[in-house]
Amino acid sequence: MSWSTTLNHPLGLLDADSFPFLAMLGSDDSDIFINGLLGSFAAALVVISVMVVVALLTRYRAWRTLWFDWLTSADHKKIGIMYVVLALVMLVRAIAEAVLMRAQGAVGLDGGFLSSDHFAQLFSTHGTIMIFFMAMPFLTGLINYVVPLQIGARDVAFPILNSISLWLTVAGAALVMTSLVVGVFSTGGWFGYPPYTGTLYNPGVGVDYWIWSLTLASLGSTLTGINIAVTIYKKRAPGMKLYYMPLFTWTALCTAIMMIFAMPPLTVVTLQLALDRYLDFHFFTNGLGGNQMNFLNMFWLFGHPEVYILILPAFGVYSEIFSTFSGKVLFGYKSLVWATMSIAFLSFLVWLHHFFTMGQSGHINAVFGIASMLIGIPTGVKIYDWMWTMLRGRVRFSVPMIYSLAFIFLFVIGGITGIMLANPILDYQVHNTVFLVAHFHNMAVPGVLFGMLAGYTFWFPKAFGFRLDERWGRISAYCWIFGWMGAFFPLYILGLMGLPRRSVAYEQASYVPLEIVAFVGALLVAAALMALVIQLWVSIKHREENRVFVGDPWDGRSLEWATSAPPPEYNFPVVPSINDRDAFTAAKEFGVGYQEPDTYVNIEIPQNSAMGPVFGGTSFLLAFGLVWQIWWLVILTGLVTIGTLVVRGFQRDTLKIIPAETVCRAHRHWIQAARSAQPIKRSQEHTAANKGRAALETVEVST
Amino acid sequence: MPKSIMSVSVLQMHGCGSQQAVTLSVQCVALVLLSGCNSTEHLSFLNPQGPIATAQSEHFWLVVAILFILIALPVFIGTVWIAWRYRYGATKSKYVPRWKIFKPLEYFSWGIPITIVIFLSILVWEDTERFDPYRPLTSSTPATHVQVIGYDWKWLFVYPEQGIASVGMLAFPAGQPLTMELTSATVMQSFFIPALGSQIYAMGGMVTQLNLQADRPGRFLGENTMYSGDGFHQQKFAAVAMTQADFDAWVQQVRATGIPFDATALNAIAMQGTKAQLRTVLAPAAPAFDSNIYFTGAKANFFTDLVMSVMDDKPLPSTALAPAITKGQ
Amino acid sequence: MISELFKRVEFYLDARQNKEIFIYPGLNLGAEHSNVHTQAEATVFGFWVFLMSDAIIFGMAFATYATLLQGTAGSPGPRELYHLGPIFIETLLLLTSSFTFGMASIAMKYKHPTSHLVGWLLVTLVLGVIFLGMELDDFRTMFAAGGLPTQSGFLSGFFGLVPLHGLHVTAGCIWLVCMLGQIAVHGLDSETKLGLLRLALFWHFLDIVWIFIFSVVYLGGLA
Amino acid sequence: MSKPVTRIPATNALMTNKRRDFMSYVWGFGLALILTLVPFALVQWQATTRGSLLIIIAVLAMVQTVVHFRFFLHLGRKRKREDLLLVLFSTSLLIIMVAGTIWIMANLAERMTPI
Ligand code: HEA
Ligand code: HEA
Ligand code: CUA
Ligand SMILES: [Cu+2]
Repeated sequence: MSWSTTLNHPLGLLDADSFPFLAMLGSDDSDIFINGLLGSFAAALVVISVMVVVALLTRYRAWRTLWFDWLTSADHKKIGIMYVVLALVMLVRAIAEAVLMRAQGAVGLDGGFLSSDHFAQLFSTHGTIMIFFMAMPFLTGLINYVVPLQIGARDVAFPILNSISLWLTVAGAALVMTSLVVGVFSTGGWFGYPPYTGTLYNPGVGVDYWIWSLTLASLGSTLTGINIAVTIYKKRAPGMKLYYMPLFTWTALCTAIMMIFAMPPLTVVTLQLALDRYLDFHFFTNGLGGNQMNFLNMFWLFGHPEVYILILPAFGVYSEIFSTFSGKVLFGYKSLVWATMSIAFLSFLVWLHHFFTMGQSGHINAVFGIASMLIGIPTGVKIYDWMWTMLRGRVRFSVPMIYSLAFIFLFVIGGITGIMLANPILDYQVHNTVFLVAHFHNMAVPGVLFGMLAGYTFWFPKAFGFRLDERWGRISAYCWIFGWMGAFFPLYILGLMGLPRRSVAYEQASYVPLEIVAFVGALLVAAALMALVIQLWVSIKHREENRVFVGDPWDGRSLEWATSAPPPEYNFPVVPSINDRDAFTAAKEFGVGYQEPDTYVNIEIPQNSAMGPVFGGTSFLLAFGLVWQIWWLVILTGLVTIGTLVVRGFQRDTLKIIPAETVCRAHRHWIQAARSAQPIKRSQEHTAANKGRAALETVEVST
Repeated sequence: MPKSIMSVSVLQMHGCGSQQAVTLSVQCVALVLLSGCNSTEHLSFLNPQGPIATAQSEHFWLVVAILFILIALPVFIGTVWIAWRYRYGATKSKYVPRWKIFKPLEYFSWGIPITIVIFLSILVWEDTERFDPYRPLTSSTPATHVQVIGYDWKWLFVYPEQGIASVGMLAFPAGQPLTMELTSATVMQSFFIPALGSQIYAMGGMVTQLNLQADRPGRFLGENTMYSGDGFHQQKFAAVAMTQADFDAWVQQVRATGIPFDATALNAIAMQGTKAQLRTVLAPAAPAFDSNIYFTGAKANFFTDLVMSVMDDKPLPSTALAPAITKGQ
Repeated sequence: MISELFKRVEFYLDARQNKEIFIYPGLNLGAEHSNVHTQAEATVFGFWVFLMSDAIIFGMAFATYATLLQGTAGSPGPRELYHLGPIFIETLLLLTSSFTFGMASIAMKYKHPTSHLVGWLLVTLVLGVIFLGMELDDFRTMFAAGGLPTQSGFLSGFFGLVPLHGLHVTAGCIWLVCMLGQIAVHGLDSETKLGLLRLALFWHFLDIVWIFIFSVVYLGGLA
Repeated sequence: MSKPVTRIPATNALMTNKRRDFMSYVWGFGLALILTLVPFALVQWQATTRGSLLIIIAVLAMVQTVVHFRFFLHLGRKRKREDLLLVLFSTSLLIIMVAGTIWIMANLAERMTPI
């Protein structure tokens, strides 16, 4: 576009038709109207929620607090919480879409209420959001919150970079949300294969929204990966050997390494697609020497490691929970560590199993099929070692443990179907059917999300200082478990009955009963989410009697439990020194859990910085400008972004100091509370008596 | 007079009753669900209608049996038993909070999965090559040769040897191999007849191959499984295996009644739209004996010319199509 | 034997535990600041990790180029478009700039007068800019000969790879200017030193990428 | 090679270190020059067949990479071991990804060219 045309169209491609709401009003087709109504409703929800939030913030004069205490914060704990909040916001949208899709499925015999295009936008946004803007932020948030605490560090290695990663992810998420209000989203699914996503077949802005939101997310994740890996590698408390690290930290390390190496192929492949779309390159076109197969190849070079990026932190959570709630040390620690590392490495060797049916020769399929099955070995070791962890322990069936036990059952089923898919001969049959959809939801929900939910229940008291309501937690957990089974077991059978994924409607009456079961299951899942919200509400209401300031409500084993709940900004007044696994359990057993140090020192922590939010804002506008081809905006925000980096390079003195006295006062206060708190037995851990001090019960009992 | 197409479709059989004795009740329930017995079309490879699907079905049950009996069951029982026996408050079992390693259990944890994976790997290694979709099926009778082209949102089947083409119907003789070459005139698609066997992608400017066979006459669901746009879910077709005589009759029928496969026809096919929409465009010329659309005068070089034109991003050469003239050659 | 292997790996993994403190060549932060040293370790290690991630990006661009090599679709191919002469000179320029940056590192590490450091950095910058100019001229020649990226898969692969390196060099030059600015404003404080250290790694890394570009793309295309 | 640079170097150690660092760049520059000149010359004058040319170019590129890592980036067994491990690990993944891609795509291309 030349300068003159740019000036003629200061808003690029943007015009009144870009707003689906206006477009709907202009149309008299009833089908367009219904789908337009749904779309406008969703768009209105986005707009209204934003307005409500703005209004509330103004009403309670919370802007200052928000900006100084949260948005610009470089504290890993706050950043972690913001990641989780982002995940939850996005989750609401993605679940709503999931329920809509299942409702459509239930009435999808020869029709239904959704248009084909609308359905396609639903599965595309649902998949994109769930993977990139729900699961990834959720686990990144947990890692951010927990890992520095577990390794006895004051913060991550690069706090400001951490904030930038967060804001890049937020910008990506905001872009996806914007597509609801302005324009449309891609219909190409979460992996957007060309040439379908090329300009020839998809000239609109939908695919561009998808490309730039993914690019932002993948950049954010790469930086997060670097940050976490370096933190774990360089910032451990003195004495903490790699083999002393808690399992969650191990899985975080492996996940971080995978992010570092798996995100680049995604960045490359989306940018190449962008070049095809914007500058008429021929990377993936049908003609002129393009090679669409290479898109699949590179996408899955990222995509397969990605699914293990999702599952590994969940594995870490389960490891902590099995050990803590069995009141017992992890069985086979080294096996678990080596299994984690093997999974991470093997995950780079199997990407081809996502396109067994593209036509390559049998021996290639066989090699990658076998490589895929190999992953079953370390995964199995984990399952077995968790079982052995419970063996000879004392298992408490609290909410996190309910999730973990359900996880074992359902994950094994999902793993088995994974092994079946890894078998090329079988994959030729079930590829691209809803059998595959069942497989990956089996891994993503009982595998990843149950882990995230368990971790949420487990660490919530640490982060906010009070326990979550146990009863509503259980109700929610059972709804999740049975709802999930109802929603997805039918899909296995439907897949074997030949129903392709992404079908808005079907012609076989024999599908209907199972589709209805699946819809009911999805409703139960929605109920589970409601129960979760109620749980949060109830817990906040009763927060005073559920306070656990001392910080150790579950008789925890690793260092994050060795500080107050919530922890001080600097985590530990004195950096602990470690000489064993399960460092905090050891300390409690030696009776040195709550001791005062000899001296206190000044603590340096990073100052707040507006870098992150500024980066988020400019990169959002940059991406928005690219989507709508508003070139002046692109150039302007591009320059501001670079400028911010340059200016930051010139800054010095980015640390602030917390004086030793402040540290001392806070620490004494906490020790006082710990010493005066009644140590409670595990049978009382869900009662108001639990102030976060655990009684020593790990004594061998036999009969 | 050759049998009409209508009468051929009456031949479509109902395979469920005549299946080999199925004793396992689990399998039986699954079969009823899966085969779609209430419709005339076979939907699933679990009620296999050809050698490939049969092998896949056997493979499927073998793998399911191994994985569920050797892996899932022990884990399920073990987890329940352990979690209960070692619950908080239990008195009968020993509590050893520092018990963290026991070599035999470790060997077991690694050994069991390794053994099973080795076994499965042997299975995969041997069978993947054998069931390469490119591999022609051995048979005493010659293969029927069909060229498959994916359009938005319908499949075009070209019979180069017979000089005919169809949208919506893939007819072929039962009991002998069916050899297909596939390509796409548009986005990436995946061609799939579950009751007969493997699926394979069809891509622009490229040719993939697929070899299938039906054991006996029957009607099978055919589809595209790779999302391709608005009409994707309607991109279905009927794969119909016939006796040789019926097939010959069908070919004659198509030759006699099909519309010429010329530039007008091809332009209509290439437009985005489902089979039903295509019919409304071509309806004036198309006889209405069933819901499909048949063409005559398809040239043997059409397929290759089309692939090349997509590959070079050039219009189809005029020699690819017959000039719009004769009917039924 | 396996357990022996595990032990080895464990040993490597715990190399950090070794009491001996290693210092990056080119780094001299003043021994008294052990805090700064720990942070420097993390910063430089983090930058290494970033470079490795970037290496995968280049790897994918190379792999794409390789798969698109045959896709010339009737438009000009390597033999019509590549010219060895300018590439050879560009290679020498980059190589020399790596050497001059090395001299800058030495000047920084052994506390030569700041003017030496600045001088070497300026030479490096000039070499980098000349390289960029020549590369742009190459592209111009290619365009003139019909070698536009819109022409074929092969040319897309080329323009998805070589300019990617060029962009990195551009970023390196901008960064270098910023570092000169920081030296002017803050002198050689530890932050500036750390910045220069990372820039050095970046610069040498780009040189390695270039080895593969001239070998795979140009020499491979003309062999 | 000599011991790694330690925290508080003695003055004469400083001198030797400095000389060693300097020589490292000189050696690197010299070797790299040779390793560049040779393949360019071979290609310029088409010294052998295409096949062997390609092999020579590839081998020399590998060697030159090692030279750069060794002499410019100061990677070595006696130095920062973690960097070396990192680079080796990354290289192995890089090789898996690139070689895997080329293997798969070449096989596909072969099986999909229109007859
Ligand atoms: C992490 C990934 C993830 C998750 C969790 C889900 C969850 C769900 N998905 Fe999704 N889905 C995908 C990833 C995911 N999905 C992907 C990648 C696709 C493919 C898209 C494509 O085709 O390109 C897809 C496609 C997809 C389809 C389209 C199928 C088709 O192709 O025909 C459908 C249809 O019904 C569906 C349904 C559901 C349902 C009912 C759930 C439900 O299970 C919802 C479950 C509930 C939750 C997810 C909530 C979890 C809650 C928490 C974690 C709360 C934590 C709370 C607190 C801390 C307070 N999904
Ligand atoms: C968190 C996510 C997650 C996880 C953990 C997994 C785990 C596995 N996945 Fe899955 N997968 C996805 C998410 C996930 N997957 C997604 C999102 C897709 C589709 C994307 C799309 O197309 O949209 C997909 C698709 C997918 C395919 C492609 C299918 C196709 O497109 O046709 C394949 C094929 O091999 C596969 C295999 C496997 C295997 C072998 C495992 C293994 O890791 C499972 C290992 C676990 C066990 C085996 C169970 C426990 C083990 C034991 C108790 C021990 C004994 C076991 C043995 C000896 C076997 N997956
Ligand atoms: Cu070539 Cu698909
Ligand atoms: Cu996978």
